[in-house]
Amino acid sequence: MMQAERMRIVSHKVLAQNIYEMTLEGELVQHMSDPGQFVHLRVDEHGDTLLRRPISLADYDKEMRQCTLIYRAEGQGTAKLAAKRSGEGVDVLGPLGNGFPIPQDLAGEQALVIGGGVGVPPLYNLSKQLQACGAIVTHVLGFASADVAFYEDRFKQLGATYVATVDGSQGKQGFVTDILSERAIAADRVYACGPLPMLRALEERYVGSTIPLYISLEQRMACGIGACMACVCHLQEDPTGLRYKKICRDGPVFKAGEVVLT
Amino acid sequence: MMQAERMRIVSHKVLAQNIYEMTLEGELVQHMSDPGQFVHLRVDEHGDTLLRRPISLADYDKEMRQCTLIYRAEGQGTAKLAAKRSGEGVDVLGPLGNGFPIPQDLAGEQALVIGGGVGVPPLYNLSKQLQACGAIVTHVLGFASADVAFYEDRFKQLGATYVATVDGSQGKQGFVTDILSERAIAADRVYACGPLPMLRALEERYVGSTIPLYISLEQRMACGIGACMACVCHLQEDPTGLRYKKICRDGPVFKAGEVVLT
Amino acid sequence: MTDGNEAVDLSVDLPGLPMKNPIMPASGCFAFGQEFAELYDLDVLGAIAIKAATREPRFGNPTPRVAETAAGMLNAIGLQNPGVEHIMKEELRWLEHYQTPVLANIAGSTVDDYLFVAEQLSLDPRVGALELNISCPNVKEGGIAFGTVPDVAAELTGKVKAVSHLPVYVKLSPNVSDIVEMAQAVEHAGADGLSMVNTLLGMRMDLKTLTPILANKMGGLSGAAIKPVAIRMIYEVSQAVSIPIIGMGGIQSVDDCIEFLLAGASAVAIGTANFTDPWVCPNLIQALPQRLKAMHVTHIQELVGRSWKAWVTQ
Amino acid sequence: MTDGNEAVDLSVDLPGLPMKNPIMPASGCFAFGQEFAELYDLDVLGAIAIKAATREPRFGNPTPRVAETAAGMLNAIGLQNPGVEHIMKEELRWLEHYQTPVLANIAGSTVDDYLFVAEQLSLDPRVGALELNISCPNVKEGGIAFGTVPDVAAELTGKVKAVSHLPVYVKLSPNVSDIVEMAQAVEHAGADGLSMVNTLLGMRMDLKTLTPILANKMGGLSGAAIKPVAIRMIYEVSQAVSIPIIGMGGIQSVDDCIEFLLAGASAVAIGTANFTDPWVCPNLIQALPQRLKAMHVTHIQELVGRSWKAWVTQ
Ligand SMILES: Cc1cc2nc3c(=O)[nH]c(=O)nc-3n(C[C@H](O)[C@H](O)[C@H](O)COP(=O)(O)OP(=O)(O)OC[C@H]3O[C@@H](n4cnc5c(N)ncnc54)[C@H](O)[C@@H]3O)c2cc1C
Ligand SMILES: Cc1cc2nc3c(=O)[nH]c(=O)nc-3n(C[C@H](O)[C@H](O)[C@H](O)COP(=O)(O)OP(=O)(O)OC[C@H]3O[C@@H](n4cnc5c(N)ncnc54)[C@H](O)[C@@H]3O)c2cc1C
Ligand SMILES: Cc1cc2nc3c(=O)[nH]c(=O)nc-3n(C[C@H](O)[C@H](O)[C@H](O)COP(=O)(O)O)c2cc1C
Ligand SMILES: Cc1cc2nc3c(=O)[nH]c(=O)nc-3n(C[C@H](O)[C@H](O)[C@H](O)COP(=O)(O)O)c2cc1C
Ligand code: FES
Ligand code: FES
Repeated sequence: MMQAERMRIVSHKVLAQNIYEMTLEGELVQHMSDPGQFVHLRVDEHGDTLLRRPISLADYDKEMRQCTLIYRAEGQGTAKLAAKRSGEGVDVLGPLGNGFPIPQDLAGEQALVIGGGVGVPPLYNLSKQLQACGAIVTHVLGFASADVAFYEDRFKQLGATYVATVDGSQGKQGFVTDILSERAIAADRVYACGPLPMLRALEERYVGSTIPLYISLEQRMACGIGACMACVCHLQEDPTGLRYKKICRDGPVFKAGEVVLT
Repeated sequence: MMQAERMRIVSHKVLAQNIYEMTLEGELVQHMSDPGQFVHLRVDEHGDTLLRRPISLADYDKEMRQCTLIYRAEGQGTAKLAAKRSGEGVDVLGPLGNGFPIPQDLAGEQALVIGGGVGVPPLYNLSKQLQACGAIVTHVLGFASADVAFYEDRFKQLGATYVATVDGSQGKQGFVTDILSERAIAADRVYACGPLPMLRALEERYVGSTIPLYISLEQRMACGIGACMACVCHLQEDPTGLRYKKICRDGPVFKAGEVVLT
Repeated sequence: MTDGNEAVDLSVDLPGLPMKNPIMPASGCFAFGQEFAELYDLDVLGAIAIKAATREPRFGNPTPRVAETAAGMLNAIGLQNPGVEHIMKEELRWLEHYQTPVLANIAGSTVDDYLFVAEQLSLDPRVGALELNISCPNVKEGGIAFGTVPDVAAELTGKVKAVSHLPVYVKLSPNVSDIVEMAQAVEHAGADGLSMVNTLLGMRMDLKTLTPILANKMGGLSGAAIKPVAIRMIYEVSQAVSIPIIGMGGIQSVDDCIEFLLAGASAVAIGTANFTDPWVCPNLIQALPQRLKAMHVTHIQELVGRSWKAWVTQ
Repeated sequence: MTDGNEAVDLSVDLPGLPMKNPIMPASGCFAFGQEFAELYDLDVLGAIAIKAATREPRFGNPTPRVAETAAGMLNAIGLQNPGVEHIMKEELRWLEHYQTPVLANIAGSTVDDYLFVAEQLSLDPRVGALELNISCPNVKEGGIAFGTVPDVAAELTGKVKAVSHLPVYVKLSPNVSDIVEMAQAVEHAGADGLSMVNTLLGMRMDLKTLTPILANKMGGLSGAAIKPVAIRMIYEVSQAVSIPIIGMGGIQSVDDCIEFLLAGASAVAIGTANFTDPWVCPNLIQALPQRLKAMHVTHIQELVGRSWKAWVTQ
């Protein structure tokens, strides 16, 4: 059940260049059910930023009543978010959307988790949960450069972790797909979040295979709750072109092949 | 010389209901020359409040590089100002305008200082300077009620001080003009700041007499520096109706009788 | 006006819409209510304006469909909706759980489209009144003349009146040189009320791609940014017509509602603010009586057009 | 476009206004420059648009003349100015201390008024071009048709062209149904350039007095709130005319300037932002080269209309 709450910032720090990690505390955490869900943040209570900002749950802990967000301060709204300090409150709407599906028992199964840039955050709690369900998790993470890379160590604690950077400043030089092409990483299921070209390349690789691929999508949103129709996408199998899914409510996680990537 | 500076809030406290006292520190204080001048505050650096807010100097101290403002948090802009904490910076433009004229030597002269509501603040430093120049200062201050009254004690330290409140909860019940009518307060010069009806009543009383009256005016402003023509007022002696003064630049203090009160 | 001890009467009786308070969500910003029904009881609302219905289902425009602007947003949804048939079978059936009157918004690219949808919706007992959206800036084919040429708007209004027994509100576009002329034309053609305003046509550029942010290039500007334009138009029109106005455009607070009433609106609709705060409508409805009491107002209707009704007794 | 090592060329050669950079203050937001000359050297500016001149001196509207709105402001100054004679004798004389080209804004209520002022100002060597303000929303007598009826605007433009050897920019009102029609009409009548946009007509209510905040009731809305409307209009018009556009409406930042250029403006003017930050013009001029370098732009003119010029080589 979604709700709105003034959550308290319990920690807020810089992880990498323009990348922030914010931990929030509040009741809302009790309603979180899956990694891949997101919260919708009001960055500005009396200002000129009317729209909320969608940010994925990077992690959450119901006992501590805390959740962690990792975001890139890029535009006006996230810059305002970055200016907030520990102790302040933030107006949070959530949890929203449907996250990554995790079967109860994954004992001995190989899960491959692939992320790019600020698509990496939701994969952290996902990987934790996959591991808790018994899966052997391998991570392939891509960043632009070492300056903006984060959480490699954390992921390493959960399973084998390969990093690619576009400029070669950390891990392998290239894209996550280069790592996949180079190494035959065994996978019974694949989870991914990142830029569209990456998701398209993964669709090509896995859709039609026996390995299920789940992807998390982004779109510019207004309401975040399914009322405004800002965030729709077409269905792949739809000759009429009229059927659609709302990324905010039906997603943001979809089984690859279900919706058209735009 | 006016300048813009990010001044630091060294103290910020509640004086009375919705009345705040803010002390700012910075170089800008060196340029302050007269009580009655004002500063133009940007309350919101990345928000939807585009216009600055004009607030009078209640006091300033060049040695300490500090100035004090007293303001009522009423609308959106002053509410944002009230939310700022000690240690934060505020974007200040100033000092602006021309203040109250104070002759060098006032030894033995009687100065009468009359204020209403948030018109009282600029009179505090005025009274200090009058006293420093040797004048015997009497204050007549009006407030809506005891809840919103402030600085009576401070004024008492500078001279005799009479307070009126509309509801009678502090001092005499009534208006400042009731005090003036009741007591024959000797005055060689009169200074006033407050609501229009008060200023009009004082004009009636003193204009045409031998006692000079100086009044400080308010008007909705945009630029504060004389460029936008928002704050003009007509001249009293002007058959053409075309001549004007800009309150921000030519005022806010005028000799009573010079401009038309609107 | 009063001392503030009696209860405040918030009710507004508009043609087809007996409202217990003057606040409704604006069309397109509330879908058909389901998402908000999970958050609060829709029966607290004065009325509900549902999303535009068209003859055929529409997917709408490609994404991105929204962009942010200073104190506002642009949208180019493009009237996505499941078509009038589905709306009647599903959405309006579901709305039978609630008593709140429904204002059904209609869009189209031809007169026939409008008439078809109006006829259909008029058969539905759940619909209290029709709202002709002659002003949607986000649809390419035809359409624009309905919102900007008085004769065209008047003709459409007259024809819809002829096929429907329901009161008809015409939703005016602010993108015109003379809003009074538009309003008078549709009043003359039989409109029972006006909704004002729809969005201002606007645009933003993406500095990375060097092209417009919206896939549709242009979109409708809504939110606080347009409030002064809406208030001005309502002020002008309310003095020139004798049908009631539902006011909208950037309303976020109780004081905003009151500004619209003072300008001449009889009721108000809340659009974009639902996206910032999904509970905004019930919150405003709850806060309104206290604010009115502080202003010594007992019947909210005392405020309607107050800014220009110099003759109102105080 | 380039690797970013060369210097960036900011110059723009507009009719009558050889600008070393694309930034000027907007008319009415800079008076005649004196106040700002105390703060910085006016010669850093690309040009200066001075406050509207009328035939006779004008006091303008009663106060309050400004009100604040979300991300914007309303003004109803009412063209206060000392009259063209005084402006030439005093203000333009004083501006001889500077080299920056001057764009002289002209307002009036009759064609004769405009012609008189245009003729006078054309005699002044300090004036580089004329800007016809056919769109001031704050003046009651006549005037409004100049800004909303294409034929009327075109006739005025043609007549001014006939009495002046100077390039003429027409400043368009955004309060119209069809901005392209207006732009084409004045282009056809001989306009050398366009200034877009003037303010949107708006209004605010005072909840204490229950009446409009502005003494003039309505005023012109400016500031960030109107930026998307201005960009949209410039985008439409720049594709439909072949004369250059000076873009304005809510510009506050370097990125805002670039959005206007992408939409199709050749230069930009800064209005309301001067009130928030009196140094905004020199600050933007200083910050522009670095931002352009980061975008790999060497000549600022590469950006003009880039959002619709699909054919531009990258
Ligand atoms: C479901 C979901 C989960 C996300 N999770 C994360 C995350 O965990 N970490 C992270 O760094 N980013 C995440 N994003 C992207 C993040 O929402 C945008 O980067 C952010 O909204 C940009 O806001 P801004 O103020 O920086 O930019 P501005 O340019 O000021 O934003 C203007 C408008 O555009 C929208 N917008 C701009 N870029 C994007 C984008 N890439 N995706 C969606 N909307 C955008 C904003 O929401 C806002 O409405 C997520 C997006 C979605 C849809
Ligand atoms: C020269 C001068 C000196 C002043 N000194 C003081 C002072 O020392 N202490 C104090 O409490 N107040 C003072 N004021 C009044 C103060 O500027 C306003 O109360 C304040 O601007 C209101 O802002 P707001 O955000 O509360 O209201 P809002 O309603 O949000 O303001 C909206 C707009 O209206 C303007 N405005 C609203 N009320 C007034 C007003 N009474 N006068 C001028 N502009 C107004 C604001 O500046 C702003 O542009 C002074 C005004 C002037 C002109
Ligand atoms: C996302 C969105 C969708 C809209 N869809 C419709 C619609 O279908 N029909 C209609 O008449 N108006 C539509 N509007 C306009 C609103 O009903 C309203 O007139 C406008 O947004 C101004 O109000 P606001 O500023 O409170 O949003 C839409 C507005 C938005 C923001
Ligand atoms: C206080 C004020 C006075 C103005 N006076 C004039 C004027 O005299 N002539 C004119 O053509 N435009 C005038 N304008 C309009 C501006 O030049 C500009 O077109 C408009 O404000 C939009 O730009 P902005 O949002 O950057 O302010 C005035 C605007 C303001 C705010
Ligand atoms: S963001 Fe509104 S429907 Fe998805
Ligand atoms: S406030 Fe601009 S001239 Fe006084």
